[in-house]
Amino acid sequence: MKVLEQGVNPLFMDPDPDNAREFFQKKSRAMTDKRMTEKEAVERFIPDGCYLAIGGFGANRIPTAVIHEILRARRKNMGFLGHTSTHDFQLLCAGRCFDRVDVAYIVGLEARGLSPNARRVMQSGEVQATEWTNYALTARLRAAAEGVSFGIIRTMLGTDTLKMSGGKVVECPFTGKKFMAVPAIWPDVSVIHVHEADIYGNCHIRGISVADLELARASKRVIITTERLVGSHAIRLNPTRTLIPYFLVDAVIEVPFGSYPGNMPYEYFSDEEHLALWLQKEKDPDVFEKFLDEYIYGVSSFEQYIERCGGIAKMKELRRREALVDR
Amino acid sequence: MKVLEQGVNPLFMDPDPDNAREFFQKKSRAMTDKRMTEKEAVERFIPDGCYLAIGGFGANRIPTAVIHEILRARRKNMGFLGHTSTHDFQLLCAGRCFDRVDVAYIVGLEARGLSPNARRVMQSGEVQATEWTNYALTARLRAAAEGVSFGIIRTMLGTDTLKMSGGKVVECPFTGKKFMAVPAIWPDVSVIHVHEADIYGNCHIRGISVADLELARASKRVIITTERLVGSHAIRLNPTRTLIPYFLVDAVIEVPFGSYPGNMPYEYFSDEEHLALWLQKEKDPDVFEKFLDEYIYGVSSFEQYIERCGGIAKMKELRRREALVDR
Amino acid sequence: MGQLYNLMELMICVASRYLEDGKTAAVGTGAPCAAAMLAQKTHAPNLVIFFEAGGIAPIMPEMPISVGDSRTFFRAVMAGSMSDIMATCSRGFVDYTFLGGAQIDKYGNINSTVIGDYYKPTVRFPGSGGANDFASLCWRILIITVHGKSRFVEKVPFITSPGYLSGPGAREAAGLPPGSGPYKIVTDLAVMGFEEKTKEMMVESLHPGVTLDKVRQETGFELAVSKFVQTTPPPTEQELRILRGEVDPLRMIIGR
Amino acid sequence: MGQLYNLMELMICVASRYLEDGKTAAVGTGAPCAAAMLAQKTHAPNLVIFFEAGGIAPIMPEMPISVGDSRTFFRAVMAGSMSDIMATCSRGFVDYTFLGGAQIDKYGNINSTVIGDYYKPTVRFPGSGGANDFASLCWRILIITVHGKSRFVEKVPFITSPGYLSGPGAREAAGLPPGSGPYKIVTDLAVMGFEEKTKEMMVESLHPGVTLDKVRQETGFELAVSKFVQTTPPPTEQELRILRGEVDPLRMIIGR
Repeated sequence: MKVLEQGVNPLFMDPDPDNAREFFQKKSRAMTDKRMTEKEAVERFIPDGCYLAIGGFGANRIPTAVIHEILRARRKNMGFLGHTSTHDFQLLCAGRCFDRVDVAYIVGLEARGLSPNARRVMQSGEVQATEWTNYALTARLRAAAEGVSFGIIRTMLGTDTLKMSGGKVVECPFTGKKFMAVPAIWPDVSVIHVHEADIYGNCHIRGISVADLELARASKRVIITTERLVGSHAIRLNPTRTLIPYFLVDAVIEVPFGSYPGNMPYEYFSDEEHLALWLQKEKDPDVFEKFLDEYIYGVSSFEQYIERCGGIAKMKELRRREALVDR
Repeated sequence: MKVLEQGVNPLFMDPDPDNAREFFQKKSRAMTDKRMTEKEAVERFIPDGCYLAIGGFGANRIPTAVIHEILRARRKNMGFLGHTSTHDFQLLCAGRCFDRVDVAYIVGLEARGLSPNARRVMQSGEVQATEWTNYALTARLRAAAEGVSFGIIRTMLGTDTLKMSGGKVVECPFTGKKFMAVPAIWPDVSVIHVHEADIYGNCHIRGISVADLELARASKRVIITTERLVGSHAIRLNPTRTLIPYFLVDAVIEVPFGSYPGNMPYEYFSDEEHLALWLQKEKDPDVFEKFLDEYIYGVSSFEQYIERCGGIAKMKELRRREALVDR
Repeated sequence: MGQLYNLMELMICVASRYLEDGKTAAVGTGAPCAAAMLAQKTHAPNLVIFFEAGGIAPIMPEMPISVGDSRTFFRAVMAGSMSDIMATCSRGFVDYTFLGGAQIDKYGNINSTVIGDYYKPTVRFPGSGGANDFASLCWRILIITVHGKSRFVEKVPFITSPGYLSGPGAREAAGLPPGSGPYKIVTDLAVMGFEEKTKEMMVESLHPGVTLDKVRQETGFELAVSKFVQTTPPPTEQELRILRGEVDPLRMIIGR
Repeated sequence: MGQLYNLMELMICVASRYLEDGKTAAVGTGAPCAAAMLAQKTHAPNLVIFFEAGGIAPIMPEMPISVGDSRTFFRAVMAGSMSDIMATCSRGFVDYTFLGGAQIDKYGNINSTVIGDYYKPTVRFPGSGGANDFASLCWRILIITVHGKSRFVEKVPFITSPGYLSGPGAREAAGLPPGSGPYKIVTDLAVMGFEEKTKEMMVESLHPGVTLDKVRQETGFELAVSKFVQTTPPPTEQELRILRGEVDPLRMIIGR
């Protein structure tokens, strides 16, 4: 395939679908009880150096409990898919967990501002980056989900985002027009927070799915955290709702308020005060270190973290915020 | 893009995404009441010679009322997307409506057997055909839905299906491996039967969506027939369920039992006796002609067709079959 | 023997034995679906069934008549889309597929498109449907068909779905996923596999009362024969009871 | 004048006027979203808003803080996926997009990635996010940003999202969809469009009390000037009342 132009930065993962097929051929299709704790899941499926992806959208429907556990387990030298990442990226930067990242959106928290610590990390030159866009990374996951080595899109063209990427510009064999070819990516492991799952890993998500349909299919291992476990009959009663089927999933962890301090659609809103506190504490590295000890390293479980952040009273307040009562 | 091998048959539609963009730029995004009759919809959106696609799966969730109207309107020289087509194809062959067809599955009715009349039509040499597979046609619609000129799959390779297609074998720019490139297809018009729609065309489908998500997005015009109309609040109350958003849709027609004699999941089962009657009557062209007059040409509306097929008593029986009572 | 079971029952029972427990299978309607359902109710309760139109792991109350009818996702784990099912096969998640076809050749290539000139065919068949896709993407291809000289030909006039194409290495050279290909062919006379080196069809077991000569008479090409040809174990009482009583009580398939 | 409205209010009100009724717009959070919501509540009640994470045509009870938070699909027509939203833009269904950015040059190219060496940047910004995608796929690009010599540069050191790239014909040559590109830039000083032939940024209207010299002082390159430079009509009482009372009562954006 004639390549007209290409990015200069490295691919962190192998784009060969046959290597992925070999892995998936061996993956169990058995409908077994996959419940475990965050600790077990990180222990078994998130080793040092693996390439990680996080579901949801930065500070919306994120698997906070598992990310905290990754920090407590002191994971290092990981690769990360910086796709629509905000608080998740901020957390992993706090733990200095990764040394390479595919970038679409990082260091920012959208309307909230930029993360001082994440910028320190990315400006240190210690993290290898390859540049993409949100759609380009979605398309890379989509190609992987389709079991092919590349996908075709019309973005990145003509920009430095392309020059600093690992993508290639190709000519369409039917129209002769230029398109962007982006390589498939099969992350070693992804962690996705959902509304409901059964013990086998069949999942429901309410509201936008962002790129989680593609992510769950592209990932070699999938860890699910769920607001609540439901019986399998609840899945089979309405199979139209299933977004992630069980055979993709390796671990299921029930974590109520699991997206806190992020927003969980239809459940609770984000804790903007707490997220603002992060940005403030990050300004001074020493202050930030104490902050991390207080909220993550010095905490034994996600439940304890919730307690330190205001416990059930705070959760009730965030539920009210989300429900938009009186509107 | 280096082409290693390619099919010899023609593309019936233009694969250039910029021509599709020009059309879609002009398409109205207004949320207006799109209700009309089958007659009006065929009159306005399904002219002689246009390229048509039908949603659902052959004899499951098909828009029978509109297909009957296409026959009564004596439409000719159309193009057809023969994707998972069974009774829909059988109907259009009965009306001799098309002269070119992209073939994935035609002339058959799955476990029910083959259509004698459809075979006569396809063996006459009067219909131009280009060969594909079900996934290849889904991928062509998917590429169109993504606004690019081609899609990448790993099927058709090495076969005569490829030789008699309009596809091309290309080399992956990342792995050097061979893949099948299939051209995007934007049908002029598609007709899709759904469970619920509002007057603007926002649609719910229960059960498998087959390729209708891709089809609705790829088609320049979309005609919806729906088992029932629902208020817009029913759509906005649970936007997660919306599969087809209103701005893709040009016409909304409420047609209870609209998939008859096909199956409508969760509503009514297919009328196997009636479908068997078709295969039997088709054996003798003269007998078949009378049969068509009795059930389609001599009938003024879909309601009247339902009456001739047993009316409400038959519908109740098919509901019972579908509901699997006592199981 | 004929009194104990008919040939369709024999084919379905024998075919079902090749589906392992805990594996995934993409099946069509008719005999393949019956074989998969029988396997679930006997030795492979954890067999996961996929249908091309979107159904995943249904609890089928009866035989579907279409791969897209409501039975194919009744109480299923997921009612998805064709795109998702085919993508799942493409990723290597589906272990078996189960196909039929008008004609088959010694490399397991299937014709279900035309006989005669493509542009003015003597006989037009449905075409690939999802068969070419499954035969390209699933790991192991199983085929159920009745034997006969006109069906088992040296080279099919039209390759709709890929077997081993022109022989060893041909699938890989064409770009098809390595390690995939035809596995077993179950007919009314015998079970055939494929010779490791040549990729040619090879008789592995003869059904009760069937001779190798009979199979050769009904085959349009030179059949290889395994060193260890066996007699196919006939359907067990349990297999027949479940097939007739639970899988196909309306005799939609076994009544043919 | 300054007492009647602040500069953020001015930018939002002016920007909102460029969104036509019955069109579609893909917007981000902050000022762009405020402008779109204001347009809906004034002259463009049928403006259809898309959010990159999947929300389509929500009835927003308040300003979203994230393009993926629950407000972006509250009582929406559809809560879909990023893939579907971007594909919809790619098909040509989205008329406007609304972007910000750290730096912009005379061809409307935006930098939101780095300042300094890419591999050891002086300043690391978030990167494209969905901005490059929207700037590539939507028909008309609107930009809201504050004026300043360091923001308005001759050539951005890093093109994150495409404007007219190197000038006339460059977008098409790169493979971007014909007919798309930067449309208007609204700052705290003026509104700029792009000169038809040269595709260079051109002053079209000056905000009340702002001189052309002032704009030039705050711009790092030679600005073209329209033959028909006007004075930007100031925010109307109605615009301000709705912006303050209904769009951003918590002053999340206009309070900055």
